[in-house]
Amino acid sequence: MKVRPSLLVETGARTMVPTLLVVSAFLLVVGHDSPGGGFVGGLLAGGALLVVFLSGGRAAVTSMLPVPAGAILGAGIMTAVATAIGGLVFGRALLDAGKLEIDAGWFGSWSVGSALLFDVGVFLVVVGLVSTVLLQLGDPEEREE
Amino acid sequence: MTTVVSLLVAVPLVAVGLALVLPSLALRRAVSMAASLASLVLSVIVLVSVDGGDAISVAVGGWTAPIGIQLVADRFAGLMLAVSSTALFGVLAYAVGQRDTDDAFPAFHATYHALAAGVALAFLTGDLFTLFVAFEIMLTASYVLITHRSEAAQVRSTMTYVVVGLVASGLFLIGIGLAYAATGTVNLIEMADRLGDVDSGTRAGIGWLFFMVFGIKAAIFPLFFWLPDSYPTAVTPVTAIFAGLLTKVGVYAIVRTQTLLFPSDGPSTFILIIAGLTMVIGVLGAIAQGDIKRILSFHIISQIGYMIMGLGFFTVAGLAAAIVFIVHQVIVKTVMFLVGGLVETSSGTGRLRDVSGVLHRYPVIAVLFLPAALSLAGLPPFSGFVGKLALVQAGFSAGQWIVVGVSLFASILTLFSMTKIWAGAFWGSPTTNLTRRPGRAMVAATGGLVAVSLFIAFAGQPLLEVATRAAQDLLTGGAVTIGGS
Amino acid sequence: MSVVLAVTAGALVAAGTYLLLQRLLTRIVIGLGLIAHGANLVLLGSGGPPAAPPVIDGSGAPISDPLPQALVLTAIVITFGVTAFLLALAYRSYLLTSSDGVEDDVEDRRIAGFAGGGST
Amino acid sequence: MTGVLIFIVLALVAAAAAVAVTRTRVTLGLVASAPLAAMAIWTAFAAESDVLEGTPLTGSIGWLPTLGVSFDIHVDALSLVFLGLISTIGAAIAVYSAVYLTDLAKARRFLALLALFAAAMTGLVAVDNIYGLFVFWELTTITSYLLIGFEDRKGSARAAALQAVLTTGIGGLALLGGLVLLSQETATTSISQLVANPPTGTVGTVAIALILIGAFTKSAQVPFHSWLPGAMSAPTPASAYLHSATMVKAGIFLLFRLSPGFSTDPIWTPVVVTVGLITMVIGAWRALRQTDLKLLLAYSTVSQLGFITALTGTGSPAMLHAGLAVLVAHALFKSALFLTTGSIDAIAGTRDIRVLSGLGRRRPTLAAVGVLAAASMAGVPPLLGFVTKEAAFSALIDTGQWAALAVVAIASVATVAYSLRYLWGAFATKPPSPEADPKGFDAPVAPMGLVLPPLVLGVAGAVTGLFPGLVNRFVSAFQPGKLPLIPGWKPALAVSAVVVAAGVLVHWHRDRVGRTQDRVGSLTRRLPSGDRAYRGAVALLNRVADRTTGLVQSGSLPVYLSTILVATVSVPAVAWFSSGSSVDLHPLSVSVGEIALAALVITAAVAVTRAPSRMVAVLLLGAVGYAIAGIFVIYAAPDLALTLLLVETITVAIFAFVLTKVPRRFEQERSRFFGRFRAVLALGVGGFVTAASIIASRQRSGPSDSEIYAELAPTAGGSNVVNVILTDFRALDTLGEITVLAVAAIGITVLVRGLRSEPGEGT
Repeated sequence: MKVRPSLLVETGARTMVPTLLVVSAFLLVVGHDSPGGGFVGGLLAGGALLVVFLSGGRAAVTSMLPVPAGAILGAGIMTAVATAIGGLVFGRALLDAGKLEIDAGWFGSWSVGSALLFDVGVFLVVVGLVSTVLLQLGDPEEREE
Repeated sequence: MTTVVSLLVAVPLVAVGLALVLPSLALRRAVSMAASLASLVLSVIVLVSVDGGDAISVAVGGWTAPIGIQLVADRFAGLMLAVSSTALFGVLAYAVGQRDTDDAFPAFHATYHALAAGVALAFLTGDLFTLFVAFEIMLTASYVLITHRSEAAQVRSTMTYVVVGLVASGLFLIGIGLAYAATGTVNLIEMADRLGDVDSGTRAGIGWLFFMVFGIKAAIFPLFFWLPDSYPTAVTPVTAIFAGLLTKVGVYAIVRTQTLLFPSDGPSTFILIIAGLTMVIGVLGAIAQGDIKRILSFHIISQIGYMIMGLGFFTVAGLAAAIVFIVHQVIVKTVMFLVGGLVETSSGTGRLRDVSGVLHRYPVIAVLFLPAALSLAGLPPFSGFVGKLALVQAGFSAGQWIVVGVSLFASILTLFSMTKIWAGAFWGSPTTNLTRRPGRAMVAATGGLVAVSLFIAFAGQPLLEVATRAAQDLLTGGAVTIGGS
Repeated sequence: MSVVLAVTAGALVAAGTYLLLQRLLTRIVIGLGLIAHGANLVLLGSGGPPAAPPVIDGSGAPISDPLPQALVLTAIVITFGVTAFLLALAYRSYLLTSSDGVEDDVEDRRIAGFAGGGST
Repeated sequence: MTGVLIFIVLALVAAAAAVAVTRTRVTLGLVASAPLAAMAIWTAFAAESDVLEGTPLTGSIGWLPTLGVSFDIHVDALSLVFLGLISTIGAAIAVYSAVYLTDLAKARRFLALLALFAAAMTGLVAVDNIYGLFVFWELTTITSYLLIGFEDRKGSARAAALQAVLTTGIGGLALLGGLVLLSQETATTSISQLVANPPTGTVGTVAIALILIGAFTKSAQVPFHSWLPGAMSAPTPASAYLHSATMVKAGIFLLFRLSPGFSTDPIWTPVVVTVGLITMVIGAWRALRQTDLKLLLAYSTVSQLGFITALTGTGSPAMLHAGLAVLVAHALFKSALFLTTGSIDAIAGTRDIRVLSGLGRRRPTLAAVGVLAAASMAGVPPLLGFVTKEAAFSALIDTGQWAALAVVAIASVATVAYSLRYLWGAFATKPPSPEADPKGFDAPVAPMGLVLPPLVLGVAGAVTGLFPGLVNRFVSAFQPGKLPLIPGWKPALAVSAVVVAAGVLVHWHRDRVGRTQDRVGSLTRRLPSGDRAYRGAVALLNRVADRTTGLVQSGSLPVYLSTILVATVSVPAVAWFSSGSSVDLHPLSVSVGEIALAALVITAAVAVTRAPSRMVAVLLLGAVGYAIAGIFVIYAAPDLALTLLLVETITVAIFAFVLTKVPRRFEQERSRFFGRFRAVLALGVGGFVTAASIIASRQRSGPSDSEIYAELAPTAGGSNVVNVILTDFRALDTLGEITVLAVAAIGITVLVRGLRSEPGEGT
């Protein structure tokens, strides 16, 4: 299946991708209270990458990622592990959730828990995995030895 | 102490993260070795602590069980952690000493510590689903490690290995579903309690399903076929740590679930039959092989039979013997594969047909091989003898003459195949392919583990005592309660 | 668990098993996917009959058992990761052997050949 | 006192390590023999204490008290006899070996093994704990394996070592089984207590039978004897040590130890006496036919071991006394003869009787040693061999064992004959024969080191013959008895005289005897022999191993998976349904939507199995996933539904990428039969899952743990309970899960890009 991005696909992608990314970020943040969360958010962001890949190929995905996929994975794991041992550092249990209250004026009062940070780690790992898959398995012919 | 137990899971995970982001190999090596050493020290601290007092229970996230996940370090888990982190450290030292393993595969250290994290979590978790997750971490890491060289042989063997592993995972998940359906909990202690209300048929069905599912991982008869086809194709450090640890995690899971969830009040004939067949078919497989690593792979299976036999007696003595045997096997099996690797390094082959006379060219390899091989064959005064004698005595006390006779028969066959390696590879005129002197670091790492195996024999009595207390905990289920620490 | 769900799970596992016992890795991967679906349904069904979604909205209506849902979610994502790995394996296998078939172990066949008295 | 002994044993172990770095031959011999010499001196001192009056030296080193394993030292008169032999003969052989083995590296390795072996043997005879004894027993097995296979570049040496280790190894396991039985039956692990209160009943008899198997294999009794002649491929000093004073005597030692108590068991006396006598006769018969001096000595050893074994059978003090005396004599003359043979080999380059000629005239000293030792073996006065054999005859006559006496006498005739054959073969000047190789005559003069040790041992046999009190002091402390040089005009003397005369006659007519032996040999060739049984067993074992492995280890993934699935499902299924769980299908609350989606899922799943091409199969898999997402919606699981939809979409995309490389259509599967089996198996597994799920879920008696989650979720700061579980209550699972994902990503990178890449790296 040779990917031949048409103009239509490209235009579609150009409008779709930002939307998908915003929705994915939204799902990540609201996950604690309504359907969503790190997995769903990460997978949706992965879906956005898929769209990018289909329209622009590997190069487009690479240019869109700020860092290599391996670093995203590492950062995700580190974030999650850091929140996990955060509890230990503060003399509590492993993975004990902490909380930070933010009063943001007319935006309302938000409480950012370590659970959200943890979910960000999850999000990053999922994104890292999907981008690895796309970069490695997508369009394999390009890399014939 | 709860912090220390938590760290046993956290340290390897931190190492995974660091190994993924650190840019240079030297840094990765340093972090990796440091993390492995830290785990070793921590696990010994935990073992000493739980043996001296009560089991340690950690409510992860501050949520007491059954709301949150409970980590439980009792004597059995403590012993397994201590011995497995020793093996993990030794093999890591060997791999770093070998240089080409992690040089050719930059993510080796991340994957290796993921494996270590999975193993530690499997030993510590008091939660059935977390056990599943632990298995998945460990297995996925093992899938990656075994493909390491991704040549045709690895890919082919990895297929068998991965597919069988995934089938087992699927069945495990179904088992969890059934257990949750019947009891409404995944916390092991809570489940043990509630299984009392479940009718005997359902309990037996779920119990045997878990036995068989873990049996695939533990490589018991007739579920072991995948093992000898896949293990030998990996690079030496990978095969060695698989051989030392992975099947034993399966055995651990069997022992844990069978004693806690599905206790039997007398010897289990079915388990003993499985044990006997595993010993004999495994060792016959070893005799049929002509390659060092394949011979050793079949021995893994055969020796699993001994452990299962100890469980099958369902007595304190039997279980204690099984635990001692597991502890000894983790080290000795790891060492044997490392020595096999040294032979391969020196000659470029592990085929007995193609290499001989190692004793004359590189006597140090022979000196490392002998105590390990004799230990494997259960000869005194080496570590295997302690476990074997304990098993034989326990079997006779339980009146199980036949299976004990079978185990003695299997052990002479084990000796036979050890002499096959010795006479084939070490004796004889040195072959011309013996040209590469194995590196000092590799020899030192192997030697260190040989020393540990000798130490296990030397400290056989304290080990037996700890194992007996661990077995009492397991059979009376008294040591751990929900939420307690 | 509802009989419908149990039958569906069983059918998925059966179809998966059927595909699993073949030599083509693509079929095997699909089979494993079906078995994973079946297992997920068993796990989901173990929570009992459905009720309201487990999102607390203050209405106080009874909610579905959330724990199996969380466990299934974990299982789905793990399966996703491992399936991707298996596909990479199939791809590699094809690069190496121009087939995604799972061949028999060479060494085993050699020994079986000894036993049968045949030469290999 | 025992502390010193422990120190000496440790010194032997240290010596084993030390010789590995020793650079000269002289220090080599010194380092290896010094601890043994010290032990000999220690034995002499110990004899001056109360040991010979019946007060054993004791001490203890614990090892595994839980299992009853400890090294309780118990040195009594019997131990002292063995310690004396181990140390004096060992020291002589250590000196000899340092000269005999011309290659320094070999000599180092050999003496290291010899020292370890001596240490093991010392422990064996000095402990009172059955498991302690077993530990040393197996150590002698291991070290003797390495010694027998010492010339490991020769295939014959490797094969002989294997035969020895397997035979004695099986015996060792039988012994272990017997010892465990014994200790559990009698609740003690002390040998002296066991002898004081021997086991009774069937279990006791079974235990004793197992122990006897152990002793017989070690002491090369028929039918386990055939490893011993094979073990002659070891360097001659090793043979001299292993087969005169030590390894083979370990089994005999055990018989001596246990006989005073265990001979009350109904099987002990008949079995031990019969086996011993048969071995004595067969060994002697075979010895008469040998043309290799060393093999002659090997069969002679088998025969003598049978003799001693038979003497331990009745448990009567007189017999045991005579037996131990014979053992001492045998150790001295046999080690001297082996060493002499080694010297002959070193001088003449051969041990073949048909080749050697005229050596006696050229090497008179060596010949004298040979004569001294062989005469002792033949029982010629005034040597120790004569004195002790007289004691044995007397004991047999006094206890009225006429049948046994007759057998022993006949075998003794053969002993005299093969002793003469040895001397004639080694030293006589014979008419030139076609095989004769004259090169041996010009061999260099043997160094003193090759003559002195056998000379010392031979002279020791003469001195102790003249002054038998030296030996009897020890032997009679074990069991009372007399050992006179001049027995007086007793029937035993007449027996000796007849035996010697007949033996000379047999040697005189050696050609005729040889022809008779060949005729008998051709008749008995078809009879089962120990050697053939061993070969047959090993061949059978290899065949069974190949067959079994070929059968179970098919190498085929579908076969493996079928076996695994059948086993994993049928075992719980049988357990489940055999205990009569009833399937209860009552209240079913099913929605129409659920049925419709279920039908969709099942249809798509079945269609996948029939899909003609990979792409169709993948799309159908996606359809299954979407339909299941629908079921998730019905089951009020919005997070699951969302997740699955996204996962399925991405999965299908990945499949599509990969499938671009693989042929579109499925290749035909090969076997039709297997297809049908597959369907049956699939239905079985699926049926099990369905039935088990239904039954298991009817078992729930109380609410699940999740009841609490709804209450706690708000306090944990979230209202989506599933998400709170994933990120808080059970965040550890999630942490594990993302580790799996990261590792999978690493794996994908490695598989696709090869090793030299970071995960996700790529351009």
